[in-house]
Amino acid sequence: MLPHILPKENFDDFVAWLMTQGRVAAPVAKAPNFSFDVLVDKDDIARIRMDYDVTILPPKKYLLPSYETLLDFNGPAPENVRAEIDARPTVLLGVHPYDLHGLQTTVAAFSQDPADASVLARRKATRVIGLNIASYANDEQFMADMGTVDPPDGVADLFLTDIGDRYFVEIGTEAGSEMRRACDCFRPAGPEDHRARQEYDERKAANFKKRLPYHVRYLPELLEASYDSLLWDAVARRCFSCGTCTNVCPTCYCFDVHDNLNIDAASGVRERMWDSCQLEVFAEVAGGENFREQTASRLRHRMFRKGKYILERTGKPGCVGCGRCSVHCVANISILEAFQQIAGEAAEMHAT
Amino acid sequence: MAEKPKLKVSFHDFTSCEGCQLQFLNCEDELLDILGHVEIVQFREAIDDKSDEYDIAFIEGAFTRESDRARLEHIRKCAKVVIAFGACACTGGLNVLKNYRGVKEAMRTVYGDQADWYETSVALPVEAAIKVDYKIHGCPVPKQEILEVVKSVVAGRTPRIPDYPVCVECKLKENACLFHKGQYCLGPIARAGCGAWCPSYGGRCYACRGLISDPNNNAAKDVLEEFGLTVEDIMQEFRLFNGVYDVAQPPDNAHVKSC
Amino acid sequence: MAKDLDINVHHLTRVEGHGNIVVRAADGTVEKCVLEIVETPRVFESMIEGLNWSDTSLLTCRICGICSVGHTLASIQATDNAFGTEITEASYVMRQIMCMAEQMQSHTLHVYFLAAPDAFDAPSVIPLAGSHPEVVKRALKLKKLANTICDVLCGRHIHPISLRPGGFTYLPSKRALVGLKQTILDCYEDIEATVETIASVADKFPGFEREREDISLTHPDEYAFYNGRIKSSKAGEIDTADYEQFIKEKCVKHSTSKHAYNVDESFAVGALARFNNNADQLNEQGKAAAEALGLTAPCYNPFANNFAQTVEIVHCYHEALKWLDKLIAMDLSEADVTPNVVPRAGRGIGVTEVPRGMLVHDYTYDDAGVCTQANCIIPTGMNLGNIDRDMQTYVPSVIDQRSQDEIAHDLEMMVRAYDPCISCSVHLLNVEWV
Amino acid sequence: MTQAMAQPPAETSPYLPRVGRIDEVRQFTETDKYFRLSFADGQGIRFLPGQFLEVSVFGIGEAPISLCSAPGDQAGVEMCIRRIGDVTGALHNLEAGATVGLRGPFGNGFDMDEAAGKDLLFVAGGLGLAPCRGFILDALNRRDEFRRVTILYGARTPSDLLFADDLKQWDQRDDCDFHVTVDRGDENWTGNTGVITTLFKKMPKLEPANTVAFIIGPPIMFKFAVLEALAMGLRKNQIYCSLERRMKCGLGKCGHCQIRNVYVCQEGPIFSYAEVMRLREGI
Ligand SMILES: Cc1cc2nc3c(=O)[nH]c(=O)nc-3n(C[C@H](O)[C@H](O)[C@H](O)COP(=O)(O)OP(=O)(O)OC[C@H]3O[C@@H](n4cnc5c(N)ncnc54)[C@H](O)[C@@H]3O)c2cc1C
Ligand code: SF4
Ligand code: SF4
Ligand code: SF4
Repeated sequence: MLPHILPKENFDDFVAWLMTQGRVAAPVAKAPNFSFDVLVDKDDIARIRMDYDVTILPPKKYLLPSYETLLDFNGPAPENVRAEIDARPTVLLGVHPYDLHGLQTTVAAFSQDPADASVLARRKATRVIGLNIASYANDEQFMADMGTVDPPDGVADLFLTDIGDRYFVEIGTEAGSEMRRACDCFRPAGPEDHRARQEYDERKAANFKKRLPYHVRYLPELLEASYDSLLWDAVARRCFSCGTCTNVCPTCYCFDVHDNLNIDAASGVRERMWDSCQLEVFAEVAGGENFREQTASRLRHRMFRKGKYILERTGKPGCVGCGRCSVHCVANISILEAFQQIAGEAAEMHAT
Repeated sequence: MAEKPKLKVSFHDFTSCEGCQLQFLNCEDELLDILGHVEIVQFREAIDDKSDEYDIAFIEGAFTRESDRARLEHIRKCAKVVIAFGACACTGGLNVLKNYRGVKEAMRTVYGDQADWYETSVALPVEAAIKVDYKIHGCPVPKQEILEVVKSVVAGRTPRIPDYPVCVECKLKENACLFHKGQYCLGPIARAGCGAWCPSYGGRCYACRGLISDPNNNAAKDVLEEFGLTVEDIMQEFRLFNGVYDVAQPPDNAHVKSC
Repeated sequence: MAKDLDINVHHLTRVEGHGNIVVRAADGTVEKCVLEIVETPRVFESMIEGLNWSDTSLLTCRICGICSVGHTLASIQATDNAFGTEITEASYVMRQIMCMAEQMQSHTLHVYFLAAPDAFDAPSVIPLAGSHPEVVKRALKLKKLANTICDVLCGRHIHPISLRPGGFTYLPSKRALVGLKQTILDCYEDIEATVETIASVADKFPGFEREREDISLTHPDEYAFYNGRIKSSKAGEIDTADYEQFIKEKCVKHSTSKHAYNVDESFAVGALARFNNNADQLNEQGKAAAEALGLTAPCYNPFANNFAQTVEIVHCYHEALKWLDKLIAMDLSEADVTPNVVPRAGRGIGVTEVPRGMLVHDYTYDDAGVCTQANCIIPTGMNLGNIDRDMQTYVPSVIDQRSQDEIAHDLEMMVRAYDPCISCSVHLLNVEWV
Repeated sequence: MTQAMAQPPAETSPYLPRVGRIDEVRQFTETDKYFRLSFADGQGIRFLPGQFLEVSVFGIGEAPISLCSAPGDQAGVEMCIRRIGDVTGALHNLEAGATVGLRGPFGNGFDMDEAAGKDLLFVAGGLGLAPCRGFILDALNRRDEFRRVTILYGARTPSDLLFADDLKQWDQRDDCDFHVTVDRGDENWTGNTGVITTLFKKMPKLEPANTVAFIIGPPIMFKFAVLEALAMGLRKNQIYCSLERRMKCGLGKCGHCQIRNVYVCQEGPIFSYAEVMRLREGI
């Protein structure tokens, strides 16, 4: 599918057209940060910030909302229980490559047998328009190491690269190609456009320096080797166990389920909400036994999920190197730094 | 299932601003429904009846004078479920600030030579006098938690009252963190359940809902100190709502400060 | 027929805070007739001292949950004045709207929940929900309206969050403001109906008058709430900085709250005092409401305070709309309201009208912005002497016509008409002793 | 060892439970009740020993409960539930005729075919007898396929003993060896007293290389019983246990039951001791 051009002067029309296809979520300012937000009306197009660096929460929230109704019931008997999946047509606009990878990991996790119907139904109802990045947004990012600088195949329907007064549009899926045909904002890309796109890539290659002292393929093993390292205890001394790192992570998906009652104390809904393995009670069972009582064991669990477990289970990266967890951590705990340190830790552990 | 008799609910106030009782009345959308399912037998702020027959007693306000003890014990005797309602009742709230000033001196500042006309002592949580079954934290209490507790007690289950930090809810709201704006915040050690109310409106969290049961105080000190705050500054922040606890000790094993 | 009375209404209901009415009469002569305040002393002033400027309003708004927006407004005015902070036009307009919402919220609560049951002969608003559901639903709707205004502008009504010295820490989106305007417009008929409801029960309020001194703010351009100069109906106008000239306080044994006096032994503040002092400046709709209720200035019937409150609900509703239109037209960005406070040593006085009357916060800060001295004078405290005096005049006038129970009921109504906020009044201070 | 769960059609929510009707409730002990349930849709259920259901009382919540009846294709199921919190408390308040929500079966379970031709050793402590009972019933139903069958069961006091009818039956059968002990006896107790490991001395000798052991009970009992089994000469991969974790979905998603890279609700709850050791965070 040949690439096209979206002139920036057509951008507003393009978004307006997208809004006829479903609710559109796009990056907007949330000073001093950014966030994905649903555009309510055409006036909101002016709020879109295609120059955003990185959002607080990843676009995962549109596949796995922080609160979601799984069932609604009417009294304690299961006869009056209904499950309705809210899967509204949605367009995610301006998703950076690392977040495209994040969406891919989320979908992979929820597709595993037994699959989770609601996440998959929402994925099916969602169109994704990616947006290229030319450089790191901060010192905590390490997408070059995690292989998430470029978009994964088949996630973005359209993928935009900013080449001055226009976007270079790559078409990633059949649905993308239909969008290109149905919306008259595009024109075919010419030689000039291709050259500009090439130059963008060259700049990109120069900007994205690797930040880990080893190849990422060794990450799972290095982690395993550092299982007993005191590193985790040392880092945990600063950790508040506040769950910020997992809440902002594009590849975290742990959740809690609970019943929410109406005032009659009989009818209500069963809800799912994001949970965090960093919270103290996460692995506590009735009766009080807690299988990850120590902050250090929870912190290590997260690092292992990110660098090893999710990858092992889904085949997709459990960390996309977006740096959100580290940037938002009040205690400045950096996953990049931890991943850098384990190489030395592993070497030491094995020397003895 | 046979129609259960309506639970009887009562409200009692001690030393407080009565905002938490008002917060109950502020559940405008639910109020008439609530009244369909429970019977309010005592609510001095809004009704005349006074009854000693109640199942659930909401106690608002701190315990600040010995002569209130008998009233509290009476409520405990009458009620099946006693709920400490709001920061003043749960932790003594900001009334505790006066403990630090020395109660005698505080009274003298206000009432001068006539200070001895009035009775008062240190401010303490209701728990210092009687056992409480549940605590609805906050200054003021969040509406959703009032409803959660009322509904849970009626349904016979344990109310879900969070024991994790305010940051959790703050991130779910996608607020820009105050630390990012160069300010600071007690969110990482304060008990959630308010929906990160203050940070959502640009204010820092003062931990009005008390601390989580196992806060990492070392981290709190380290981090706040990195923001140029001394231990004394931090103590003052804590004290506004949690003066009853020594900052070094989490609520569970904290000794109650007396002056 | 000379009569004995022994009335002791213990823990008066449907008022905020704890008070007892005590009347003793032998042979037709009243020996004792007072409102005892038995609320625990809260010593707020002593707690404010030592606090950083950024925390003072957070503490003082907790003097009272019912008028916590009012306390916040007085407190941040005091802090702004102490530091010479200028607030932006946008912040000023937002504060005005908050101020209007505060009166509406509290007056609605008072008129519908606390006073109306008396007029409808119900023991409380709860049975009223059965007998007059439309009245209760309307009350809840109007109360919610005021709460919604506060929620949108500063996070919540009780202990507001973003209403801070120097401005606001949060700016609602234009969309939220436009939505709020619609919510306000949706209550238009409920406001009209409120006047009708109160007018329909007007005859239930006893006719009783006692001439008195009224004190309130006054402002050259508007019916004063947010700011202005202090006006006494008997002693003229002074600057707010000179408030001590009019408000003198003394301790009395039967009350943990102090009593205030000026020209007379006592004076009145509150809705009726404001109405008496500034009725000409009500907006059109407010004037129309006063006419519908047959209220004309000056009115010395304390029971008529409920009418004045109703008039103010109408006035504030329309003022809030006017200010909100202005705010929407301003097209703001966050920077237009962000506080910019530079602390410095000094004393600042904030005086504002809260639902129950004039409220004074007076702080002195050192150059680090730490409060070294504080004084708060609460309207209920100012009214207490006047309440005693009204009761002492009323009881002898009816002692021969009404039974003990009826008199007790009348006195409860009278006290309630003042809407005393007892939790507020037992707060603090450094007083001039008399 | 793994049994694939029938994948629900993509449109149906895996959280929507089936309706289960309580046919019988019996009080076992002060805290434990026995429940027999059938499915309102008339369709039965197929499961392996060691698998569990998610049981719902709407408005209160959901809890994982082991199936303790004989596995295979069944019209109904049996469970033994200890009142310990909200959901279990609400279940205890239900009577025969009431309905509950049932999801599952979940978990790997254990196919007893794998133990065919071997000596079987069942060691159950306290409520651990509930999951263990499924294995025992399966073994006894297909008695010919196995060699010696030994059952050791320990409870705290005589009044804590579960499934009294079964115990009597097992005791009377001569094709299995059944031993029971209590930590503290009472005046009527004539049997063994002492912790469960004391029973190991009373049982007949098994052929260690040809034995499969199932040790199910609280972690502390598990640790000591494993030592005994290892001392008998069993290897780590011949010993199986059932792990308890908090669970919110049963689908290997919510993360609560995760031990390292393993989800107990999917790859467990039945693990070999070798696997538990490899996981390091298992017990
Ligand atoms: C595979 C498996 C099989 C089981 N089989 C049986 C069986 O056969 N019989 C039996 O009696 N039990 C069994 N259990 C244990 C049983 O599931 C728990 O006892 C049960 O979940 C308790 O639920 P509850 O609502 O009664 O307890 P509660 O303590 O009220 O717990 C309520 C809910 O909150 C969660 N929770 C627990 N602690 C906390 C906390 N500190 N903070 C927040 N939430 C918390 C729980 O996970 C639960 O979902 C089994 C458990 C597993 C994992
Ligand atoms: S672990 Fe941190 S860096 Fe990695 S994807 Fe999650 S938030 Fe981004
Ligand atoms: S603003 Fe406060 S509550 Fe919110 S994330 Fe930051 S520290 Fe936590
Ligand atoms: S954010 Fe903090 S101070 Fe504000 S309501 Fe919540 S717990 Fe209280």
